[in-house]
Amino acid sequence: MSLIELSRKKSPWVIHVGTGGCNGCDLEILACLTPRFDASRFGVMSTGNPKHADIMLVVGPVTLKYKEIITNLYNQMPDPKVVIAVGTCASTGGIYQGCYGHCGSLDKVVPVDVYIPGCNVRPEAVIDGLVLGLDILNEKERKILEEKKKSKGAA
Amino acid sequence: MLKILANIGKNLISKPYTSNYPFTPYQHFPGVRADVTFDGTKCILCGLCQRSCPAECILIHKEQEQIEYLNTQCIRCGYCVRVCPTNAISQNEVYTKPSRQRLTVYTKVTNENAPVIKKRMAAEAAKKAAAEKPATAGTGPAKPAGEKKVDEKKTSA
Amino acid sequence: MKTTIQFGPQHPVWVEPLRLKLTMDGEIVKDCELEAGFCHRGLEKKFEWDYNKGAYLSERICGICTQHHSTCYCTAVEGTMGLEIPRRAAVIRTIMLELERLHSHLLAIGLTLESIGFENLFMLCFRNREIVLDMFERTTGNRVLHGINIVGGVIRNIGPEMAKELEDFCDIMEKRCLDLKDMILKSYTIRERMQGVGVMSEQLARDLCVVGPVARGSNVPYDIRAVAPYVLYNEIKVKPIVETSGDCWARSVVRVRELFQSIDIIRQCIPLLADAGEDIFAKSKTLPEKEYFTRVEAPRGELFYYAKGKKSKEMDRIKVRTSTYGNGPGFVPLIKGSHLADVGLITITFDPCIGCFDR
Amino acid sequence: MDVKTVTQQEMQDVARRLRAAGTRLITIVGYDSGDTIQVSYFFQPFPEGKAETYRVVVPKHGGNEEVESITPIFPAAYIAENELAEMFGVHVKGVPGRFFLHESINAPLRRKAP
Repeated sequence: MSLIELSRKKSPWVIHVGTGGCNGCDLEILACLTPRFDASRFGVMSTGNPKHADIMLVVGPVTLKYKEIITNLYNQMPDPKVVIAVGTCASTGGIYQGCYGHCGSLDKVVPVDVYIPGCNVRPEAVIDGLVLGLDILNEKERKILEEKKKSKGAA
Repeated sequence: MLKILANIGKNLISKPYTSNYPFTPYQHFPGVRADVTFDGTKCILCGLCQRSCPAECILIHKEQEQIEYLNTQCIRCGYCVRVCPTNAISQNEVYTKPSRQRLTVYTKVTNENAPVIKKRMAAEAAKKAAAEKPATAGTGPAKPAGEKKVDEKKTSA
Repeated sequence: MKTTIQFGPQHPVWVEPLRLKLTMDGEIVKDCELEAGFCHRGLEKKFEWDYNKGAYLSERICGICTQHHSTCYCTAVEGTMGLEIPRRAAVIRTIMLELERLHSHLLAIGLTLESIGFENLFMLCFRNREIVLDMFERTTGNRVLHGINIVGGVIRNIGPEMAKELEDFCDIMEKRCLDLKDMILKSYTIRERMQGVGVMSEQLARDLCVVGPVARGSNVPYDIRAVAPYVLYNEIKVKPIVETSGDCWARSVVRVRELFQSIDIIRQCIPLLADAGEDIFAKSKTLPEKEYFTRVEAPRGELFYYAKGKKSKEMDRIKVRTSTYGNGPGFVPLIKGSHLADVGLITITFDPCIGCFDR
Repeated sequence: MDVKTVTQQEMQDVARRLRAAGTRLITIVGYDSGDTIQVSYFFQPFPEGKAETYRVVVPKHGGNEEVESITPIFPAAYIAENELAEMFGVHVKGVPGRFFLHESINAPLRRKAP
């Protein structure tokens, strides 16, 4: 295990993106990072910069105006990256089904790895989702390393 | 200064405030709202929950005699529990675990008092009575009762 | 030399998306342009819907003031039907409203402190907030979106045991809030950072018709609980809390002082539960047909719902005017002429809720 | 809820009178009844008094309706008038008329004439 892989496993940095739901799940993510459900125990740190982030936590249905921005954020994140749809709205659209102002669930815009159902999600569920997201992150990392080895061997 | 010392002493003795969640079991208060479960032995397939659900997450298939519940789309409001005339819907207290796919739960309805099933059984009985000789084929649908199944939702909203 | 800075939509200060286009001259903001609509989902169209489902939809306009939204919606729809809710339901609604004000103000104070880099007190605010959320989980069944308000009353009762627990909760909360108040008001650092920043004069506050703690921080005693009393505020008299200086400090102090006001109101409500009758739900015999409007004092200010029925289960028109909608025009004149470092602080003391603003 | 129906010109005078008396503007509500667009103005006298409602009825002319702006009198009306313009597809004089909506959506709350 390389040093980078180890550090990534031990300390994933998350970026929190609110795309226009109610703020319920936003608050629960904040509650996750604060004393009661301290996610920093696993080295999770919230960052405002997508270029430093490994995991993207997305809240809310993707509104039409935000569609472009969230693809930009996704493209700015370095590989390997994991997208977690937090809450019902981000996963499927939830109660906002059929509103004209948004383009439905998150997976129509960017590929989603983990769905956390719940309206609003409990902080425990967010922690569970982060743990599941870490596994996926490691899988992706390994895949990238194998591909690199293969290309090196071919050369 | 003395106050600070007292505070430090108190904090040294007291337990940590942080809940140790993934290593200790999940704790909650009674009456917490989470996803719902359908009781196939009580449901009469009236379709009231489907019409009243704000998030359109319950689909009643009358022909297949089963209830499709889109767990990921449910908003846990509990309105279906209140409107159900036969108390066939109950609300769980433990949240749904995160998953890699969207969750859909199918419930098979086996209540013999449901009008649709009564009609079918009456029709079957009539068929049986009308044609005694040819053996009737099994008409039961493929999925057994209460089976949980994970699959991708096919149609988009 | 003039430069243009895009502040947002994804910015660490705000949880939610909002864009400010700042034209800078050195460190000073010369011009500011507000762009909203990143959260616009089109809920007013969606509200042309079954009025029972609308209560759940109105809750999901904003996750921080859910109870205020659904109370306001339910009162408006009850008005169109001419329905009066039972007294016990009114008491329960009032308790929930005040609990929600507590948690919203703690959140706002915490975020303000975080934006000036005071992480410790931010964590302490959130720690205190968790007690309120626990109380919510016990009484309503969910931490943030409560879902107990329906048209005609509430669906969960507060029994005598829960009332006793609420009393204990008030004692604990008051103690913790006193600690918090001491720490904030006596802190030299916080005062020096926030005093004199983003001053909104009384005249400007009156001109722009700002609402809530923003108006009360600028010496405008505008509080719907006192001006146009709703549910139980006819009996429980509320005196608006006013600060005179109108800067970021004044707005924060108003919020700190309102914590104690809320605790006091909850204390006054608990004895009313004992002799309030057993009914918590009144079934309506008519369908919504008239037009009606209600106002509620949400944690961020005045919240307005206009409802119009058409003698069927579907509503004809629901208009939502939220408190950030009223405070929105106030951003721009305050930001003009301030330093770039203060932009985040000024906007966060308005306690912006973009989910409300855009709907 | 009692509503006073006024013409557009009277509304300007009413707004000026209320502004001089220190009244607060709550909001502007639009409503499409099919063949007319009703614009209701809600005011709250301050520090005390009952809320007042004034209504202007604008007949529909296929998207060319014009509403007089009260933003010069009440600066607080800016967002509300923008919203009125973009939601109902009317022209409010002197406001840009696009604040919340994405470019691809036009006048979502406007109904078809019966």
